[in-house]
Amino acid sequence: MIDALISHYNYWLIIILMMLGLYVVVSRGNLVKKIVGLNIFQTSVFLLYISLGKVTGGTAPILTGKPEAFSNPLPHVLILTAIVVGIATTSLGLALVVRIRESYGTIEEDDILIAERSEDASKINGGSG
Amino acid sequence: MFIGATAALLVAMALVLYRAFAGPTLFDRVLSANSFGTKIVLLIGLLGFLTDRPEFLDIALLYALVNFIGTIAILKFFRYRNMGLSSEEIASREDEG
Amino acid sequence: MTTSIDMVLIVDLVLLTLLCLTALAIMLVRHLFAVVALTGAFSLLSAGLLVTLDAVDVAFTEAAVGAGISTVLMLGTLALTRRREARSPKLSPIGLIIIFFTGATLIYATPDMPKFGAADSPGLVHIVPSYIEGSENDIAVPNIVTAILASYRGYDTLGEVAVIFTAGMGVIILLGRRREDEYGYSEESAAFPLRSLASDDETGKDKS
Amino acid sequence: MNFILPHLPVLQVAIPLIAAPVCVLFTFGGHRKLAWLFTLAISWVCFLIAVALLSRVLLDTDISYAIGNWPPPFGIEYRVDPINAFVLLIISGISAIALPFARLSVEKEIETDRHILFYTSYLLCLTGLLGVTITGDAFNIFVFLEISSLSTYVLIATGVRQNRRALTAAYNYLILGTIGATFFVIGIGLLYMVTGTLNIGDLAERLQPLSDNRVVHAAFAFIVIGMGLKLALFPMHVWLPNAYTYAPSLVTVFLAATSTKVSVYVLLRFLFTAFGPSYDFVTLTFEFVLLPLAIVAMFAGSLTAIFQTNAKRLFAYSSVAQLGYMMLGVSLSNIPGLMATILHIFNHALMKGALFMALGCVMYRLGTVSLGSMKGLSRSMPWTMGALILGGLSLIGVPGTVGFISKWHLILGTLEAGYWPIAILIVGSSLLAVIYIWKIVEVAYLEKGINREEIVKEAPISMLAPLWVLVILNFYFGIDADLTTWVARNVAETFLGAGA
Amino acid sequence: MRHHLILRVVSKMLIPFIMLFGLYVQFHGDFGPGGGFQAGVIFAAAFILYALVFGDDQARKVVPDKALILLVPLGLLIYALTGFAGILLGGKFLDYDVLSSDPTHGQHLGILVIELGVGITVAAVMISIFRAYAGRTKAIDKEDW
Repeated sequence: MIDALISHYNYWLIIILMMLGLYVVVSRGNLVKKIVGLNIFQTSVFLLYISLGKVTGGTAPILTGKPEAFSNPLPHVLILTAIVVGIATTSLGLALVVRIRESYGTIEEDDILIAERSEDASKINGGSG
Repeated sequence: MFIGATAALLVAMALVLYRAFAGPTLFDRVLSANSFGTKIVLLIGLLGFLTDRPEFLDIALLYALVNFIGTIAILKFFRYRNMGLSSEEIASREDEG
Repeated sequence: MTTSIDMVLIVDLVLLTLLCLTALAIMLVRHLFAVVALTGAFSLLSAGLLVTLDAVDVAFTEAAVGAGISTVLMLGTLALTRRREARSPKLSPIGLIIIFFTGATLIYATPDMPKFGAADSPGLVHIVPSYIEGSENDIAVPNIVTAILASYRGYDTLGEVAVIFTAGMGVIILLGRRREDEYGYSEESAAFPLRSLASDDETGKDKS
Repeated sequence: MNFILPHLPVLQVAIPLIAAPVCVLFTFGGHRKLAWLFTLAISWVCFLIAVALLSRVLLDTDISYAIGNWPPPFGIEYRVDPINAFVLLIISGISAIALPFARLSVEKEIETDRHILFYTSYLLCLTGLLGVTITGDAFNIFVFLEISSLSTYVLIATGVRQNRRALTAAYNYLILGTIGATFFVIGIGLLYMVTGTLNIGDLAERLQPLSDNRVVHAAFAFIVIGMGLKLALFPMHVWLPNAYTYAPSLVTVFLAATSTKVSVYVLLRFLFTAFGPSYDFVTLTFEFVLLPLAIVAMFAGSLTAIFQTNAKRLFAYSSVAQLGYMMLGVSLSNIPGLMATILHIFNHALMKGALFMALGCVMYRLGTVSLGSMKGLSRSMPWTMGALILGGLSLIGVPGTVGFISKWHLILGTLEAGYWPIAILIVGSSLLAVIYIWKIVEVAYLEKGINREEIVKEAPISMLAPLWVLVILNFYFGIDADLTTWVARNVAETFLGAGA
Repeated sequence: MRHHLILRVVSKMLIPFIMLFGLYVQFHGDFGPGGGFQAGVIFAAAFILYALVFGDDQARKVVPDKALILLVPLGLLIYALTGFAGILLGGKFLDYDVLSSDPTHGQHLGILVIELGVGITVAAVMISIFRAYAGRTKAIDKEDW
């Protein structure tokens, strides 16, 4: 048990990080904070990938001419792509937040729901509108 | 020596991080974000020596750069609450302040 | 040499712990500016961690993107929105259930994961040796990551550029300046003259 | 021609991919009409390539294309077999039919100065969906999935001119879609951790001895949940109704007909090719997770649809129910069940394409698709409403329509699996569809609305023609289903043969 | 012009070096950490710094919107056309071996060209995104801090 704990400690901490990020996404009502949560969640996945490629005593996968043990470069490549995807998502999400703020005057999920409900209500009461 | 320096850096990072969390004023946070960046730059430099890979200094260079631009962006933003000012607007607002 | 390697692992552990604490702080803090500052710190920390894990290229990117571009974008958003979360954070039962299951699934899996730092994990044995050999002989590029990124999996990178392109187009569509004068921006009422006849209309047009 | 032929798999994706940046160049001078024509031409080229690919894999063998000339487990492989050739045909076919319809609809619904970039995003969405379908590499699926998802968020948000809720719909889809995609990536990472490969064919081989490995189980769970979010499997469908309702008409047509189907395909690919029903945990998931969720989706979707007052939202909920049928077919994991799923991927694309296109025509004339505004509309727009009702009949599953074919095979599948009560439930949920289609008939044909014959005219011919092409296909493949069932049987046998 | 003198002078001195660093990262990616994406971001950072310090209108004079909308697709086109060049020269899509008579040299050439494409698109997109945010009029003026 202790052995398992020590040999996987990186994974345990990354799992905690992942849970924190996911919790911020699903529980917070602020639209900006949700995006931040998404970033944390994605970063934890990046770390998961990179951790699985780490070799103890290994070094960065750049050939130096000396025979050396390299860490696995493939996860690095995958995560480079994933980081780009992450920043693309963030920028689009934030652009949507800006537009929502301009339209609704708020970036709180609850306030948006209230605004939409009152819209629906006025539609029903107002008859043809 | 490297080990001692690394340990000191890690402690300093934790302290600075606490300041970013606790605030209380905006300037505390700006300052802590900035000095946190500096510490990461130092840490990466140290790690380069620890692992015999001096090309890590490239990364440290980029971090220092990003840190500089980030801090300017934050301060600009705090001063004008906008990042798309034209040159005249910048000049006129300076006169106000 | 052994002491220095141990040191790297200790740095790794400390940085990860700090990373978790920063995430916790981001969760608790209500001041959105503090969230941005902490997110910048979070990115730098994770980038430092990536260096200790030998992923120098990734660390390079994470610093440029996470600490640089993301911070500027978030500030830009804050300039256009509000600076403080309106409601104090409350416990969300659904969120707790979701993260409980996610975490439980991963923790269930950890015993069968290859040990952290193991040199004989399947990833290192199966395909990667040919990559290392290939980037030395066929491609003759010292940085193996570049060799894989640009050649072996160059198509993924083409997709990555397309993703960035998509995001750029998207942001321009959403936030780009309107050029009413050039095309004669037609008002919504002009586009749908019959909408007023509709008896049960949906309200709530875009007011921007 | 012989020179191009071996490169068809990569051209299928590379042509729309290179078309997207070319399309941006039309902004110089603002050639909106040219941008549309260009997109239309590219769609048809894609469609022709898809036809060529499908005929080749059906008559000949599977095609493998090594991009960059690196042999498969090392480089990225494009692998075409009957099932993904079939899905490629659906995507590009719907796009080719929907684009003639698009011009007038887009003119009206989207801000004028955004048209060219709108078509660019549309091309990127097409690229992404085609790329996800054709690739044989697990991580490449994620990259192209994100191209299609990001462009979809943008496309949905362009509906803001009708209703600002398009923005919140796009935002919610962005959050949930990203969570789904990230879960998928976690799954891929876990699989890589224990197998060391990303190529799906190689993965399937190397997973054989690992059926007891906990990491594989966790990876399986993450992939199923991630794709479940993307395909709007109940209860992860919360993003779908708003996204479909507030998106512009063209986007709704295209998404409803293709996007969720692609996610269903990816799930099928992992369930049957990478893992295979020989694993205990896969069959257990079929029986205790997918089957109950599918049945709940069938009823919850249809029941919610009945109470909707907006026609687009009504059909969006009906899509949730229809996805339930597809997942039911998957969970049976026998030949007729899987055939039903594959047939329904095709048939549902035809009927939802027709239905949302008809609503697009209504939107074009009225500016709204709420049921209240459609009172007595059959008199002023007889062709549009006729198409809507015929599409509705297909949705219910009346004999002679495509809807009947897929439901028939689904019932056969349940009977073969020995679940006869479920067969009754399928009929029951079809009756619910009768109710919501009847609501539309009632409003459009029986109620007397404002007399609008003078003002509201029938939709223009360029919108009606593609609509009726889809309606006719609904009946053509409903009466003469030999071709589709042959393909579906072929596909189902490939899957179950490969898995067993 | 009286205030921020130090910032202006320092930025003016620094920006050429940032760009030089960008070029180094762009073309040194084969040997050390870096590549087109990182270089693109660094280039964009130089422009963002310029816009922050000297004003948005000045930055628009340096890189006009029209040039940006040309550069964004250009990088992706370069990349994709390299892929098609592989087909035309008798190889597969994105096959660099056929780009030159010597496969290794072809690989080098291919990697160089596509990294350039990546760099161009990334830099142009990042500047466009920044500009889209910055060009938006401010919605609110005073609020709680």
